[in-house]
Amino acid sequence: MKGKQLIVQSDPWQALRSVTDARIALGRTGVSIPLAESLAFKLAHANARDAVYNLLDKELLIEGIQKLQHPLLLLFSAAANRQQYLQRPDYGRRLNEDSIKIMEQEKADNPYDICISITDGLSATAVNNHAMQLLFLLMPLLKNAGFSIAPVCIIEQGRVAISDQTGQLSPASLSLILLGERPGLSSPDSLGAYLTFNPKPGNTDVLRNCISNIRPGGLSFELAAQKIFLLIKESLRLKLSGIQLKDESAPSLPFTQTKPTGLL
Amino acid sequence: MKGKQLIVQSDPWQALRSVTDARIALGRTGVSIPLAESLAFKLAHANARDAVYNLLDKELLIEGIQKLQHPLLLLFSAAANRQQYLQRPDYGRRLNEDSIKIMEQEKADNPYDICISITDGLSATAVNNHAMQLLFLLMPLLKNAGFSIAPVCIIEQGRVAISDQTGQLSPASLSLILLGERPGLSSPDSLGAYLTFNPKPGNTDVLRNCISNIRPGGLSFELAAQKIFLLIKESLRLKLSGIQLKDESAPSLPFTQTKPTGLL
Amino acid sequence: MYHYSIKNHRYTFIDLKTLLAKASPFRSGDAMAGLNASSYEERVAAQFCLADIPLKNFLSETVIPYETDEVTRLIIDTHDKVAFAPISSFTVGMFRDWLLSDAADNATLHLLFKGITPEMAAAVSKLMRNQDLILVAKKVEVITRFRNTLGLKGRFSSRLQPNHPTDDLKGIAASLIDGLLYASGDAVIGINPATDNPATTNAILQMLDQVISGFDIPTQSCVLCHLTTSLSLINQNAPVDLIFQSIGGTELTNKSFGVSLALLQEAYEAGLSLKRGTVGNNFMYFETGQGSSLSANAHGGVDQQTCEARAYGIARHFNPLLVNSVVGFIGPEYLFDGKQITRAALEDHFCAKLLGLPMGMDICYTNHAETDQDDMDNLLLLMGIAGCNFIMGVPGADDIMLNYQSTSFHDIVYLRKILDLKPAPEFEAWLIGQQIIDSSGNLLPVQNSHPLLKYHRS
Amino acid sequence: MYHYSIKNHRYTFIDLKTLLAKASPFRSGDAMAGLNASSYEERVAAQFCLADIPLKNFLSETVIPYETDEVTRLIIDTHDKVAFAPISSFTVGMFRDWLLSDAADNATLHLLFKGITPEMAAAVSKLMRNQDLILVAKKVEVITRFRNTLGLKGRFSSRLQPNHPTDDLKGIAASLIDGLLYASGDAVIGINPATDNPATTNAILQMLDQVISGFDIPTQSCVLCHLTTSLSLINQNAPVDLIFQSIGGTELTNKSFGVSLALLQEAYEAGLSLKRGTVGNNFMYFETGQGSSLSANAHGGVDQQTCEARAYGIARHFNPLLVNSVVGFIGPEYLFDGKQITRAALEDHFCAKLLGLPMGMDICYTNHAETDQDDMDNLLLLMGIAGCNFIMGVPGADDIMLNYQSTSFHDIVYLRKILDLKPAPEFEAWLIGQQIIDSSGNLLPVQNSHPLLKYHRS
Ligand code: B12
Ligand code: B12
Repeated sequence: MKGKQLIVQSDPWQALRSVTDARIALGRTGVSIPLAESLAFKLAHANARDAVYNLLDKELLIEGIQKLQHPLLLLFSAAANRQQYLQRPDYGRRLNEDSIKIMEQEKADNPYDICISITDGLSATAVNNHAMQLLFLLMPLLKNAGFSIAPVCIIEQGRVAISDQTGQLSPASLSLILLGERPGLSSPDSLGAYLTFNPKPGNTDVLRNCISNIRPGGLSFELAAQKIFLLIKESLRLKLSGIQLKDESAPSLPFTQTKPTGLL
Repeated sequence: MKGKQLIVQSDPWQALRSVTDARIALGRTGVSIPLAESLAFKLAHANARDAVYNLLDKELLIEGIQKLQHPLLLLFSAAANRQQYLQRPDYGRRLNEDSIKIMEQEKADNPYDICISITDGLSATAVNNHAMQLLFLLMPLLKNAGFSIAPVCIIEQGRVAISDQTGQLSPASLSLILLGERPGLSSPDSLGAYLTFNPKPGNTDVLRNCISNIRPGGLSFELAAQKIFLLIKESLRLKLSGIQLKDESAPSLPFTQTKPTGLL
Repeated sequence: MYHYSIKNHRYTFIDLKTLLAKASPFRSGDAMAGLNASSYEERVAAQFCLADIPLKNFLSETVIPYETDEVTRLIIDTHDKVAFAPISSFTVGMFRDWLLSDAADNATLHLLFKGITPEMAAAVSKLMRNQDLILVAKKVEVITRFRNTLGLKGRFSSRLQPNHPTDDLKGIAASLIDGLLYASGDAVIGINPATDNPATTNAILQMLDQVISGFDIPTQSCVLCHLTTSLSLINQNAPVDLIFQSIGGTELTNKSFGVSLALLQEAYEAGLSLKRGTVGNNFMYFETGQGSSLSANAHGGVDQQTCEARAYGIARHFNPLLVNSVVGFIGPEYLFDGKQITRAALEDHFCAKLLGLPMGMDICYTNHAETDQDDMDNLLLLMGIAGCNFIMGVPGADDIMLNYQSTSFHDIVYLRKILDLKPAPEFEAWLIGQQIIDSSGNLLPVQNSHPLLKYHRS
Repeated sequence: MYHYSIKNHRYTFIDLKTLLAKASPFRSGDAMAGLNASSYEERVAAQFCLADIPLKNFLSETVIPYETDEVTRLIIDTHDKVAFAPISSFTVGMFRDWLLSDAADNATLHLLFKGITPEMAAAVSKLMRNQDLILVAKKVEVITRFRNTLGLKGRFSSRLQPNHPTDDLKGIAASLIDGLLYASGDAVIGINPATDNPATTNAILQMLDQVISGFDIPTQSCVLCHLTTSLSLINQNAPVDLIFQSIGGTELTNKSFGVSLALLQEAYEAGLSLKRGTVGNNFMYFETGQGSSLSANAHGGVDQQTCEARAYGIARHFNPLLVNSVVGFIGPEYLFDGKQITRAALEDHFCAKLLGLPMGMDICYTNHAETDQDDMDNLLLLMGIAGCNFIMGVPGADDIMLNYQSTSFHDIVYLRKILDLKPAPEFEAWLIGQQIIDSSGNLLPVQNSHPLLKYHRS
């Protein structure tokens, strides 16, 4: 699209683009977004829609967890396929019959401290790209702190609340789930982590804590692992999670380092 | 909906409703159609949408044509089901393989004058309710005039242009098809008749004539039969149909009798 | 041969018409014809690719051969190079950006009309979101005149459509009066006859003429019979105001409709001699609609929206008073649901305005389509804001002869009220004089003694 | 037990909540909950039936028991009998007709607000087509004030939403400046924090406070953290302008969100003491959205639109500055496609206005929904005409933290231009003073030396 500079009025704050992935300084023609930006947006939309339908790379996860020398279980939610998953979140919140049987067979006599689940959620890409990187950092922290960890549950077509069931069936005092957040235009691969103390079906979100936007352009793996670790420690100590458990870690320095000095 | 008269401003020309089924003199509230009328419209829409999915009553048609002591063929278009019929008009315009075979087996050595087809079109209800009534009037007219008539083709999931194929395969000099017009809110059962001289696949609508709105609230069966008969006679005489064949019958008196005298 | 690569995938489009088709938003007709992009990404690739095509390429690469199609010949032969000059160096993408810029105002666009071909308009529309289509169309004011002035900014007109399944004159008159008392009918009082019987058509024309002259209504009538029927009626001195015809974007489509450019020209010339207009002499009325070419198997591999734009290329040649697309009328085979109908309506209106046409819209749907009154309500507002010249007025939105739902008289009053639009000025004055509306445009309560009501009773 | 017969079929609805659910236009959430009508005809039967129910029945037959739900108790206990008197003899159907009549003007409706319960509003909305929802909502002018005046007729405001995935202050500031230079931000500068870390929230609040006071912007800030976080920050004397919370229409929904009426009241009282507003003291900001109750399995058999209206019943108790539904945000499980999102947005806006709320709309969608920018363009115009108080302003419509698409700064400028709407008056004056817009509202070219740009660089 050569020559567009003649028509499009560009914004003199292009430099600000370096501090955010947000679509700023787009310029305009009349009051409208210039075509180049408008088409870029559409392409991102096409790609984000595809991301919703990507599949979990189970081999990769299995390999990774084996590297961590940790046992694992392969499970399915009650959602038979992607189409149903999207339309029936209630199915994504519980295991299917076979998976319940598997978990019941593997049920431990003494409760673990922590049950970790991994599921595709709305972006298998996020899980494929980031879940193991996070786990490589988090697992050692948890193990060094002496927490006992149930076999990792790898679940297809799961939602956050399925961790209530995996946590209860392990059984474990606390359930952590890593899953793909809904894909965004600029971030089709954002990972979310949710933790619940005393997991059991019927819990609502008020009893959970959430760490979101885990990905290279968002919360770094190091910081995410730190945050999750601290929250888990606090949760197990206070024997609660959710609204009463605040993330009181210092405002994570790496962010505020970049604050616009003129502004503060 | 009692008490609505307090709110709704009614139109003082209710009497005009006697001369048309059109939704006139609805009154208004502000600038809007009163609720009673608005809901009546929705109900009609619900019913019209159902009409699209009604099925052809083949028994009824077979019985009727047997009463006329005329042979018939039972055929299918290439549209496998209603869903496909709606989305692929091209399939509805040709017979399926089996039907072609049937027609080829029955093919006459000498061409008939006329091939008559009946198909559901967009309203099987129209065909179920009216096709035989029309045929009971039309057939005798045609036979008395000495025209030879091919076995009647009863076709499921057909469009107008399928009559090119039935006409050619009979073979016949002229093809007439009766089918359900798209269902309207006030007339879910309107029958249409289309005739084509020298029928053959590839003909377009310019080569056809159409008599539409055949139903009790529209063109009466008597007049429709008359009109079709006259057009067929002219078509076979002039050896053409379509744009060059005009319906030059006098402006059908039963309509103009009711003309508003004050106006003319 | 055109290419565009996204990441590692190189998309290829064998020619311009394929590129245009693949750059089109999804619609069922193109899918039936096998012309649509096979993925969302391919569609966007086609749009990126199309954005870089110079506009002047459209003058050398025709979508349907010049040799075999008279519509193509009309488009190419009447293309105005001088008008085209200011945009001759633009690509399609630049054209889109320019149309949205403040430089592209009404006056500038008027000078450009004849330099834009239908295919250029179709191409640029494919790069636009709905918002863009509305914004640009709204800039263009296309004014036409016969017995009143249509298309002025701040005005919004309607075709009164009092159809009846047996062409019963009393039935037609009842709907006509209903419509007039609801302030409809400034674009035209236009009736689709149920039969193609010329005598019936004549009888309707006579009645309309008497109402219009009897009540001195500054509007025009039309019976939407086939052009050939109108021609023969003109020869019989029937009171023909407007000459109607459905047209499509290819020679073959028109052939399936029983018309040709020569026949249209003949009708146009016959109309010229009538001089029945009072404030102007635009007297042709055309209807179009996406899907008609495909339905007649006459699309030649061109997507339905581009075919549609080509029909406008014909229309503008005959200085029409009115043009409208019957957007949801042809059926779900071509436009499946409310979303497709809405998009098509905005495209059609935009392309027609960009080519300089007095564009209206039959905002409508059939009962086999996946849509309802709510979708039409939305589209109604969009068209009103986009500056559409007119829509249909059908009693209660239910056409009891054509068997589909269009817009009601109430819809028109609603739209005028909510967007503060007025009828055509001459018609507005007449409505005020008849005490149908007040000077602010509000409907007045109608007395039982209103002359229009007395007339019908007599 | 309610009945309605169509032809030979007698439809039965066991109670009011079932009747309401079956009278609802189709949407995926109600279908998932098994509450929807099983055929189009049954839906229309339910609407006919609902039309004849007296409004006063809603005061005796609650959809969720008074005994077990504090929201029901709030609704019933705060119902104003005097305000209700003028419509106390109406059925739902008569109410619909009356709302559309000229008698129901802005002043009359204001007197009525407290006499209308959320369920009455939901019920009447189910009898309305989109056109009706727009027409009635447009009549109502709900004005609120903090540091500027929001909701005036002819005005249209926006929440500037400069989210960042790591709450990076420099990143937030970049989007903030982008938005201000595109004339956004009069409703609020509202940031969703990525983390629930109170210290981070505080840091953002400090920055926003400095920008607002540094540039003397007549607007307010908000960090959309959980209410309990806001409360603790108020105790730490953080510069909290508005107090935000997501709410739902049942006690259990709110419980799942970690709030209750008592907690909301506590926050409201804490806010009252702050007195940071200059021209008024509406300081609560609520977000809602159809589907949240069902998602939390807290709907109690009530359809999602009625649940939503009940959330407004809570909101109006706290004199909010801003309320908006996040209509397409919760996902296709609840609103499947553009059609459902559009209808829900119009319903939500209508019901909220009918209950007297300063309603805005997050016109938005997620990437797993069947919709796109074109649908949002349409909805944008509809909301603008309906008189929606504000929408979101997100850079390029792409929220890089919440991962969904909302409206862009450009969209807001477009809407103001095409519908001739202005920002809130105090903010408009500021924009003119900053040479961001001229006195007609047109964007001015921004100089590289603009103070806002200099500030970010420093
Ligand atoms: C849909 C429709 C159209 C569509 C057809 C495209 C499509 N893909 O469906 C469009 C908009 C293109 C159209 C155009 C015209 N139509 Co038309 N159309 C109809 C309508 C509303 C419904 C038809 C229907 O339900 N068919 C049943 C289905 C199941 O069959 P189908 O195979 O899918 O449909 C075919 C026929 O309907 C045919 N067709 C459509 N219109 C006409 C008109 C004539 C004269 C012929 C021979 C065939 C024909 O086209 C379709 C595709 O082949 C009827 C009204 C009614 N109540 O029936 C008017 C109607 C049939 N059309 C009519 C007219 C006059 C026309 C035009 C001649 C108008 C003009 N002046 O140009 C044109 C040209 C038609 C042609 N020669 O091709 C008249 C016919 C009057 C008469 N007795 O002769 C009718 C009755 C409406 C009216 N009173 O105005 N039409
Ligand atoms: C969708 C969504 C919602 C929806 C959830 C309903 C639904 N059916 O999906 C609604 C609008 C109701 C919502 C509400 C809130 N949300 Co929310 N939400 C999101 C969002 C955009 C996507 C979540 C996702 O993709 N999940 C993955 C899918 C596959 O899992 P799922 O099982 O289908 O979804 C469940 C979880 O997402 C959960 N959930 C949603 N939000 C929150 C917030 C918290 C704190 C918890 C524990 C759980 C939770 O609800 C869903 C149903 O159980 C994220 C942003 C992001 N980038 O992830 C923010 C996000 C998770 N929400 C957030 C917040 C703050 C809230 C609120 C607390 C806001 C408020 N002040 O009231 C409320 C209340 C949440 C609660 N306790 O129930 C924050 C969490 C910050 C943090 N680190 O704690 C996030 C990161 C966005 C943000 N920064 O504002 N939210």
